[in-house]
Amino acid sequence: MIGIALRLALRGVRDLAEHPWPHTFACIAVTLAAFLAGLFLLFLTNLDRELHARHGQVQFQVYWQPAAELAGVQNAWQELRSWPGVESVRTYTPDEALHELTASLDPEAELGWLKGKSPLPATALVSLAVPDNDPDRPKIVYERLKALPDVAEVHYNPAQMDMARSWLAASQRFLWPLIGLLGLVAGLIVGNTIKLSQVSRLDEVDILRLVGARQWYIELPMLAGGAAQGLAGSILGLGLLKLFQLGVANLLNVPPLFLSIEFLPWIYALGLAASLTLVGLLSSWVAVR
Amino acid sequence: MIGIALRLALRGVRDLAEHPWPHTFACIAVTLAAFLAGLFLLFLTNLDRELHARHGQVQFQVYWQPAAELAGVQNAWQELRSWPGVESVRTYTPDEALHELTASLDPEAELGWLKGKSPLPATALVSLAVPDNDPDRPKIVYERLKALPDVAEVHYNPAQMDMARSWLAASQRFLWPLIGLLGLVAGLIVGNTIKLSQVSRLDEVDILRLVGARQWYIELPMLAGGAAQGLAGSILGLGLLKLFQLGVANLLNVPPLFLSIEFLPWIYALGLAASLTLVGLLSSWVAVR
Amino acid sequence: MVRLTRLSYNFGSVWALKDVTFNLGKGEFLFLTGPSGAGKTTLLKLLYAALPMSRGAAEVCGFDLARLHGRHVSLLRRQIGVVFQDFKILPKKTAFDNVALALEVRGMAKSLIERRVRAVLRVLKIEDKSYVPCERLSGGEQQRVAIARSVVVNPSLILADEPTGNLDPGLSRRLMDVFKQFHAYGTTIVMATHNMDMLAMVPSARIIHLEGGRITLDSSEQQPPEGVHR
Amino acid sequence: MVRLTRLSYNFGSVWALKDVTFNLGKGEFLFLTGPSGAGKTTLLKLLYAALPMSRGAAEVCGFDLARLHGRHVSLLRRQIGVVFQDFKILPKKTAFDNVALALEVRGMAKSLIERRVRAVLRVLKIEDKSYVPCERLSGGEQQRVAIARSVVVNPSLILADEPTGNLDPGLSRRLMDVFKQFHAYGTTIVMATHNMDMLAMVPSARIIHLEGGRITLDSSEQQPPEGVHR
Ligand SMILES: Nc1ncnc2c1ncn2[C@@H]1O[C@H](COP(=O)(O)OP(=O)(O)OP(=O)(O)O)[C@@H](O)[C@H]1O
Ligand SMILES: Nc1ncnc2c1ncn2[C@@H]1O[C@H](COP(=O)(O)OP(=O)(O)OP(=O)(O)O)[C@@H](O)[C@H]1O
Ligand SMILES: [Mg+2]
Ligand SMILES: [Mg+2]
Repeated sequence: MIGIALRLALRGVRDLAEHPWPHTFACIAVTLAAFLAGLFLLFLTNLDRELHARHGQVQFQVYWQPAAELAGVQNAWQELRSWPGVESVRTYTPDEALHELTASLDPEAELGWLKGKSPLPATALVSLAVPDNDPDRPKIVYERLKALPDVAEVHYNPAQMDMARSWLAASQRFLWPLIGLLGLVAGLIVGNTIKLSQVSRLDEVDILRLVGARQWYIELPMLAGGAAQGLAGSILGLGLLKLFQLGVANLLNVPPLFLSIEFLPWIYALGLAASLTLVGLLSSWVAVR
Repeated sequence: MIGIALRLALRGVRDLAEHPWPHTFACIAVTLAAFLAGLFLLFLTNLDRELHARHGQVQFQVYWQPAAELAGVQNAWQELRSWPGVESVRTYTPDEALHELTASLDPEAELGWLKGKSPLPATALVSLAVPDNDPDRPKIVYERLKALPDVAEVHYNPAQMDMARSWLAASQRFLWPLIGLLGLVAGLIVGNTIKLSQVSRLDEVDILRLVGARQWYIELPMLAGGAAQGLAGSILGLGLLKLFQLGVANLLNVPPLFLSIEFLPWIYALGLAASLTLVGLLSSWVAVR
Repeated sequence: MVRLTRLSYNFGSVWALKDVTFNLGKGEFLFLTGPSGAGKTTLLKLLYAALPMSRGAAEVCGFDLARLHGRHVSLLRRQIGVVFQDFKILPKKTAFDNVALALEVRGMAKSLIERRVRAVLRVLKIEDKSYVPCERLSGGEQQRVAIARSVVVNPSLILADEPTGNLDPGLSRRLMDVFKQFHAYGTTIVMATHNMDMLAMVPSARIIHLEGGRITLDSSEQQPPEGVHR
Repeated sequence: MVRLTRLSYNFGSVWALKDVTFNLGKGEFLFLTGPSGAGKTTLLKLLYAALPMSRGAAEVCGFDLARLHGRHVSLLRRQIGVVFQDFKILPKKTAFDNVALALEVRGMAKSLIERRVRAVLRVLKIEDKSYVPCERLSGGEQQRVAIARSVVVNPSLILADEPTGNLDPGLSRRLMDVFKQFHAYGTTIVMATHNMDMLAMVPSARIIHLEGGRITLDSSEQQPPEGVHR
């Protein structure tokens, strides 16, 4: 029984060669649909990752009093880095701050004479990750920063905090529906195309019926053929996508964007291939009926 | 001559009805490919617009001396708004600044007793648009801001400036190739599908040849049919896209994201429809050969 | 084997068969004649359930056609060998594969299939074209493939629709020999034909002449309708 | 009208025609006979340029087939009416449209097309099926549509491949009458057939018998090759 089923399935795949053109075209179309869907997914996942990385955090700008002892400040910096949630601390001594500021305005300015006499305070830019389950953390950290010795001011943009939260909420709300829509569209394209290519085999189905074949004897090879096309197409499409990703991976990874484009999480890729295969199977089934 | 050509073209469109299934499937597939391509374009154009809007500008934070006369400062604010390239100016009197700061930290704080005694300086947040053809504008504006009477400090983030410029450069470098790639893929899907559906008419082509039809007599109806499918599919696809856009237009347009999703620029939509129609035409031509 | 009672069939407003009634016993040889469009093909199609029953009653190989569906259709068809007027062979498959198909569908073992298909192709003189795709065969060769597929399954009922249309007189005679041989072993045969020479080759055969969907002549009419032929 | 000199044709290793040489004058009526697979269809296909010339020389209606390409193919075909062994009609189009197609391709005016198609369909007794899609016609009706399409264009050469395979004797006789009428008006006719009754119906016709791709009998052999028939 299983032997026969296997033989029939194999035959279905082999028989694709009997109508090479329709099935080649179909396979190309499936490949491209898979590629397009994958590209979209790639885009979305990378964007989401990037936005999470950029917005899921809050930055505090901490100003020390100009009169503060540099050694004490540097101790504080050291301590800061070990606080929970603190992802990075960028620090500027008064001289560094001055250098940074003026250099950015006029790279050729001669600043040696200002050394040690900077009018700017020592500052630190503290990046804090905001986990979904601890929305109060920024407030606590703000209080702690203010309580540090010699700290004059702590700035932070409360809107940024809200932004992070809304992005997270929005992406949760829209990313999955969007992926669903995408899958639906890609699935419909693939299904249509495979159904279209199976039309060339309907004569065969007719004849098989007329010589007394059972329904499953007719269907199994067609289903196997359709699934094979879906699978082959989606593997090729994902291959193309990988090549594309390798090609562009580091194109945007230049200062100051630092956007490195990563491949789809493998579970997405697997899901894509599996669902296109299923679509191929189903649409063949519809075609035979 | 033109009459005959027109009649043949019309017949080509009419004859689609003779193989309703392949052509319906093809039309659906074209619709979906157009929709998917349009969706991608929509995404890209909106993202680009958004990023241009957010990054194509530089913000200066101007601090007046705490001792400055408020009336003079307010005059300066008025003047600022008329400077070339200045898009918005958000101003804070010392009291407002204090209120803003404390309110964001502890909305319930009672601040009446601080009125008029704010330790903070008057500040203005100046947003400046940076046109591609005037990269030096931020520097000039910076100098002008510093030269305003009673201005203590002008902060600005030089990295932001670089970011804006790199985004512009990157989008110029990648957006069009990406759109081109997208067009190619959508075109291939559409072309393939239409070619596939025209396979069902190859018998007809054969017979026409055998009864002595000229090449153009055979080709014209096929080309017209293919073009009609491409056009119909892309119009339907764009219609779907418009519906989608109307559905989601204001979903993200909530504080603080303020992302309103706009439809494709009409020139893009027109280009999409035109190129898919062309693709339909060409792939029919390939199918007849 | 076949019992038809007031069988009628219409395509829309066209009545292709009207009140056709006859019984056919096991082992009978029946020629269906009649002008083009008389309804011969329609009658054969009804017999192997390629058209749905609409009016009247029909029993074929013990199956009541009016209450036949699903897998019973395929069971009925497995007892019947059909030569289609338009051949209905798969153009991309070889002659051998086309003939073997009818056996594969019945789940026969590969080696047995091989032997039987070869034998049938040899009898019909197309063994040298066994491995040529059917689209590359001449009209007569294709017709022989169709005939081979109908007889290879050792059916208890053969329905042949104009099986000699593309055959030369020599091959037609050979085909009739094959059919007569099956007939001798007890197979029931119904053959629709325009070729009057064929009728002469089976003098014992019954002849039913259709015209406009009605039986206008039945060579067994003298006998009681449900008589010796059962 | 037709001059063939040592014409040979092979499908891969199969030689379907070998050294076929004959001349056919304007207004001749030729029967091509021979067993199935003899090469009759192949010969006809070469004559209307559906197969490329490979060896030998051939001239049809003043066109040299070896140097024929592009639009000349369609010009040649417009002088020829062909009845294909497998009909080659469009199944989805009506009988009328199928026949009209041959005239439309030649750019004829609509009203004239209408008149001529009707007339031809009437002669072949399928005027009542004029507006039925061809896939719904019986075998013989389809064959008559194919015949109608070949003669409706008033060709100077008619090539008919087994045109009576699905016709009853009455219709076959009528077809021969139509062909004889065209013949009387000077049309050259080549008809491949297995039906020996047809031969008897045109006693003046020339008969060429093919076997294994070679001419084994030419009823005009006694006469000089380029003689009275031109
Ligand atoms: N699918 C169909 N739809 C509509 N009419 C049909 C269909 N099939 C057959 N007919 C009509 O039914 C009548 C009988 O057709 P049938 O095929 O049974 O004739 P037949 O006796 O086999 O003729 P032939 O000898 O030409 O094959 C014809 O008039 C035909 O046009
Ligand atoms: N496309 C093809 N490819 C390969 N072989 C072919 C092809 N067409 C025909 N043949 C072979 O060429 C030979 C002659 O075929 P042809 O169709 O000319 O025969 P025919 O005389 O018309 O026979 P019939 O009376 O059966 O129609 C046959 O052996 C056939 O198998
Ligand atoms: Mg029939
Ligand atoms: Mg032939």
